[in-house]
Amino acid sequence: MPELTYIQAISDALRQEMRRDQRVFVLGQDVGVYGGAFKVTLGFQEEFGPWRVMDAPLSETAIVGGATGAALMGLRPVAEMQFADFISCAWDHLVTVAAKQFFRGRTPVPIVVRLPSGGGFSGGPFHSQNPESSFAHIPGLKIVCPATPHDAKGLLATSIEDPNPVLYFEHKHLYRRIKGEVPEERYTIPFGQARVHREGDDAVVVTWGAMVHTASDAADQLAGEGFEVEILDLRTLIPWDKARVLESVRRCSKVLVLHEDTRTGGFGAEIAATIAEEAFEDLDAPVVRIAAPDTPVPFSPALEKAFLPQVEDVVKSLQELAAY
Amino acid sequence: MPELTYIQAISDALRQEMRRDQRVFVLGQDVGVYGGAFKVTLGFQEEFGPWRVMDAPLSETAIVGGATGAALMGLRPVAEMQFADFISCAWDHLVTVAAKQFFRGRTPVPIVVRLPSGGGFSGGPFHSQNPESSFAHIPGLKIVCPATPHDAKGLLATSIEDPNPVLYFEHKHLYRRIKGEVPEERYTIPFGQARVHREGDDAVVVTWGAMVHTASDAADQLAGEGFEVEILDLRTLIPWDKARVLESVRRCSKVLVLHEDTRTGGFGAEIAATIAEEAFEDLDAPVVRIAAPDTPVPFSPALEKAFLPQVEDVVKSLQELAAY
Amino acid sequence: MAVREAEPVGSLQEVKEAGLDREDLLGIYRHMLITRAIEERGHILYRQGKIPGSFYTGRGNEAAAVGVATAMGPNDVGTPLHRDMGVHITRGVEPWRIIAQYMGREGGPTRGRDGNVHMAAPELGLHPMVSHLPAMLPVAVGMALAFKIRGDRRVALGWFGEGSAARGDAHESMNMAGVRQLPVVFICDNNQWAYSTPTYLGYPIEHVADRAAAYGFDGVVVDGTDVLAVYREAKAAIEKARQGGGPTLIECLTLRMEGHAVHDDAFYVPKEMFEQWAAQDPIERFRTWLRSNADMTDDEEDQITSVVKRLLNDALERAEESPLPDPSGLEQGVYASAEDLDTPHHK
Amino acid sequence: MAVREAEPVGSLQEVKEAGLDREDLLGIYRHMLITRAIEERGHILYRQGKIPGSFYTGRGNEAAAVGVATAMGPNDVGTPLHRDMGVHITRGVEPWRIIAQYMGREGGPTRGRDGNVHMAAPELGLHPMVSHLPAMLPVAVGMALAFKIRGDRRVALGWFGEGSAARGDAHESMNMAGVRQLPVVFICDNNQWAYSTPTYLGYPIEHVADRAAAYGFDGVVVDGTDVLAVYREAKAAIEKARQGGGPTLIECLTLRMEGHAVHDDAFYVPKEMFEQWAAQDPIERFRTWLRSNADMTDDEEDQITSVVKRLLNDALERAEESPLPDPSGLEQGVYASAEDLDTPHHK
Ligand SMILES: Cc1ncc(C[n+]2csc(CCOP(=O)(O)OP(=O)(O)O)c2C)c(N)n1
Ligand SMILES: Cc1ncc(C[n+]2csc(CCOP(=O)(O)OP(=O)(O)O)c2C)c(N)n1
Ligand SMILES: [Mg+2]
Ligand SMILES: [Mg+2]
Repeated sequence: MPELTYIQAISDALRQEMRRDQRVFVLGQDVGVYGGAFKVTLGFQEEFGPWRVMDAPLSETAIVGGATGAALMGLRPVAEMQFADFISCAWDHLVTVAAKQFFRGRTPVPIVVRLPSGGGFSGGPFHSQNPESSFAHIPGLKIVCPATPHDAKGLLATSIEDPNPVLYFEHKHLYRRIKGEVPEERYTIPFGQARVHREGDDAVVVTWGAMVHTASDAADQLAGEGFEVEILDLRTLIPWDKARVLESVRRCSKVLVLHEDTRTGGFGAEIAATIAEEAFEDLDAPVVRIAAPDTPVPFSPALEKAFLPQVEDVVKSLQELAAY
Repeated sequence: MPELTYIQAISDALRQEMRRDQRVFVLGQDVGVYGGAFKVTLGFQEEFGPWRVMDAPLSETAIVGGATGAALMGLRPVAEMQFADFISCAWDHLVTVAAKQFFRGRTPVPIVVRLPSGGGFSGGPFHSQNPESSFAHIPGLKIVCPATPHDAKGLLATSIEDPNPVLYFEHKHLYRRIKGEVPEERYTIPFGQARVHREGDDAVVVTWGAMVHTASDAADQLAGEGFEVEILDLRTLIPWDKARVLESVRRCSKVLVLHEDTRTGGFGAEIAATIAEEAFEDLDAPVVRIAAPDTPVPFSPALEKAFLPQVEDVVKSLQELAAY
Repeated sequence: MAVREAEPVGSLQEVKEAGLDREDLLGIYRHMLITRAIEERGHILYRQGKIPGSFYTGRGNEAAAVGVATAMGPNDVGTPLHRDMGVHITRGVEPWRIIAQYMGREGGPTRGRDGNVHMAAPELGLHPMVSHLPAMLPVAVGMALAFKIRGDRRVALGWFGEGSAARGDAHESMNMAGVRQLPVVFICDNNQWAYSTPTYLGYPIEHVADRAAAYGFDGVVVDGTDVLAVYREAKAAIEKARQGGGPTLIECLTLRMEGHAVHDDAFYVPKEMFEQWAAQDPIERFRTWLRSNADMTDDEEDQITSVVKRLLNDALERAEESPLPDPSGLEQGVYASAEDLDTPHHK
Repeated sequence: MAVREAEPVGSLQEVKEAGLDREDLLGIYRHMLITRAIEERGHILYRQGKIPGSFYTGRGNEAAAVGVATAMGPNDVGTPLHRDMGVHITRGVEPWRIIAQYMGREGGPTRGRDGNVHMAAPELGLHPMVSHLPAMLPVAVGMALAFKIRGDRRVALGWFGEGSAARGDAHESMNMAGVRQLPVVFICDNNQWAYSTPTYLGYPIEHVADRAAAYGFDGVVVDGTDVLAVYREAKAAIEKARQGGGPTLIECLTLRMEGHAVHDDAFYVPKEMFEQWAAQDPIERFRTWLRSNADMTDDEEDQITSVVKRLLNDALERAEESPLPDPSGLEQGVYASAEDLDTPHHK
């Protein structure tokens, strides 16, 4: 099986879907000759032509609204945002039109919006955000956040196949940092199934995206101390694998919810609240949350490091849980 | 002290602020001759002229972005959305510009956006939403949700005075349904201080907006059964009165978090998660949440009733807590 | 590419050349009558407390809506708005379903999930509006994009009001359509008021259609009370788009003959304005034309009138028989499953 | 109200009539040199790893930025973008603070909270751009609205690129400004590329300025490499706005002489295009003009060059002395308190 970076896995998966399904097309700024801001679609226009790999004007609303219209006519648009941050310019179209259309008219809106997200490289307040929590609150949208090349590929195929609007958050900081084995043949990964990134029985960390790797490093450190931490990678937030999370909570009795998005009202609150409500009797300690502080993402490396949850923060929190 | 409806209190407060402070002006669709979709600014244009009560084109982005610009130049804009639902069209301007401007440039953005929100009158999916949770997740914004005429007035004054972007959610279903004594003179109510709507020691309901009254009806029913429920009206979500909530939780040991917005990722999750983390040892039962189901707000009365949390739902949940 | 003001329509001969025979003309008249009748009936039902929420009509816009819809091809699609009941009627949405929609019944196109004219008939090429205006324009452009990508000879129509022309969605969609010369026709229902806002507070130029020049395509202003002129202009624009000629912006000038919605008495509209436009009521105007140009007889008129009356009575009866939706299904309807894609428009 | 193409600037006499004396001219030249020097220095620092994140320059846009900023009155305000370093320089932002900003130091205008040219100098009338383009246009319109409400004789300037002209924000802001005839001037930095996107994929008409007609005000296209022509047009538009004459849209035509940002080699820009525009480099062009029309001497040139060099060296030194921001203050900076309102621009 070839080893691919996370971004290669995304690119390969998208190409594969476009080859097998004529209805799939790509719409976004600079996706054509330039191959997209992160080069995910490099070479695509040569293979699929200018209409299936379409450079759009600087118009997030027209891109997402246009994708919705094309989907209603039977195509399978994959829209690209240059940075997840810019999806704020199409918020209304996702929330008002795409998310509610099936509920109202029973016409499915099978669109995928690819959203390069996350910090870690001094992108500053507008090129580093993780806006998945905002969308996870909107009924009608599905939220996908792969953490590995293997999941990135399988979940993209599932996203394109899904008959609903899917927001596919790809973490920029993983693009070239994470490699892994990825089958060449097509495969899908069902939504709503968490992945056990690491096994353990002493505590469970529930997380997703780049934080899976942060948690993993922290768990490795603690393994030396004889404290075995399970890491559950949710992979999709909507739907999220509540059953699997509760199972782990029951077994481990201590739980840390970790995410890179800001804390207040982040999706971690939903997970923690659910655990507190449904596994109350199984908890040996309070459900702890670690997340970014409630500020915009700062630019300066000194500040950004303080903003992003670090391995040390996770280690410390797990040690406190261990001692509880 | 005169008895005013909730909407009269808002209107009076706004007029009073405009009289005392030349910098305050109103911007929105049909706010002039028509007096606004709900007539809050009826007669204002005659008193303050067409520039301080300015009819805007159908342009939420220009309204909110324009308010931001005017605020940066020292004015105190109060923007009106016809329905809170339409703020989705200005999401980007609140989240990207207004919320982050002070953090980045240290220039305060003292704007208020008035947002008639909430369901209960067959407004359907686009005229009934409670989008406060989405905004409560965005650092830099403040979120105000009055439940009584007295608070509506005092909190509006505070909102206008506050040097930050404030989203003032006024619940449409309370407009003419709720009356109360409102002092004629100006007063402010500090943000971040919950109000005890009803006293009790057996359980606490943490809620805001129209649900305060739903909770109140439920508590009245249970009082007959000898179960005394405290109702905490948060009044503002950002900042929220964590200290007061934790105090009540410690005293009552049972807690129900109630809101009208949809459940998953709603602000109730933040409150429940915080309680579960910080008052874990004081809980005699899981923190229970009641909220609308994860669907758009349906139009048909039969469906809307099933969507909105009802007094019976709250009673049932409190009875379960009592029995826990 | 300056904006063009369309000539009024003259003789039967001219109309025949535009592709309408006498049957078609009587059909158009019937559609306009049904359109008005449904909205008038809705008004009564609303006052009787049988329609929850609010209630909007398109009185004065019947010719604009029916004229455009008549010009659409069978496989064309559109996203009509709250003044465009005539589009639904012309495309064949059954009146009883509309009344059921008004009433929040299971039999309405949204099964009580949404109200008013927020309704879909995808099998007839119609997709439901959202309240947020004019968010359906980018959607219509996306439909046109799908046709272009697939090489379908189909056209998408997107409606908007002169008020909502101010919103960014109008701009982004027209710009993208212009850049890509997509087969889309933009229809502006210019009824001179956006809620209480007059045109001069909404846009600073003479015609909304003037803006077509900013997007590299043609604009035309047509008298929206002249159903045949509307038809002619829409037909020309639609066929141009179908031939690869790109978008057109058609502005149909009318007056909103009632308040913004049922709660609004429109005190802010000058009385003379109502009087002036009442004198060119689109239905009466077309009736007169049919009598003098197409020899519509008393018998024919009576027959149409009674057909419409019967239709409406049946519709009301059937709508009232339709149950209120069952709340137990509410939460299941948010996400589509694979089978839901198994419809003609998703092939 | 068709778009007007501005004449190039001729003699010193003409320029004097436009209000610039010889000192002013040398000042403009110095500002252009500083602008370029800062960005060139930034480039080097970036390659040395001293600037984190990404890095953008406005090479080729120096005349457009400096020309417009020179025309602003002392109390006018603006929201310049990532190609408009010249505006910051002309308004008096100290170079060391800009380099500190690049480097994420405490001494930068955003104290390390933001990077690049995302910076504010409210005391100089400049407000920080956000990345989301062109979101600062509605903000600029709101500033103009404040002036109108208060009766201030001030003007707001809003910048945007030809690429971001496609976004709804451009439309909503121009429409509202047109309806209310607000004292705002829209400056389009048309550098012919939006990242890799050429103009014909961004908008379907000849000039962005053509769109002014859609909003009821004047549009003008000016050669953005001719600093004096830019100045003249900006001055006229600003004074017109100040007199109550409403908005103007000025399109400054240039070429983006580097990649979109430092990581982009601009392979998609035809070589001949770069060559052609290199031949009309704005700084060289103005230098030649100054030599032949204002008798700029070798001495004067040398002196300016060395002043700029010294300024840059000092700036770098001072920026490097500035500490990295202290993370402990991060969470306190999100919400303003009452005292933060106690600034001149909030009176
Ligand atoms: C984005 C948005 N803002 C506000 C409203 C509230 N609203 C409903 S209809 C209307 C006026 C629309 O005017 P116009 O576009 O001319 O259409 P008309 O109703 O006159 O047909 C307004 C402001 C809305 N529907 N959408
Ligand atoms: C809303 C939004 N979408 C996407 C981007 C990413 N982006 C940054 S600059 C740019 C090109 C902008 O082109 P133009 O407006 O012509 O300005 P230029 O960079 O050429 O000066 C793009 C697409 C952005 N900044 N904002
Ligand atoms: Mg109108
Ligand atoms: Mg450009």
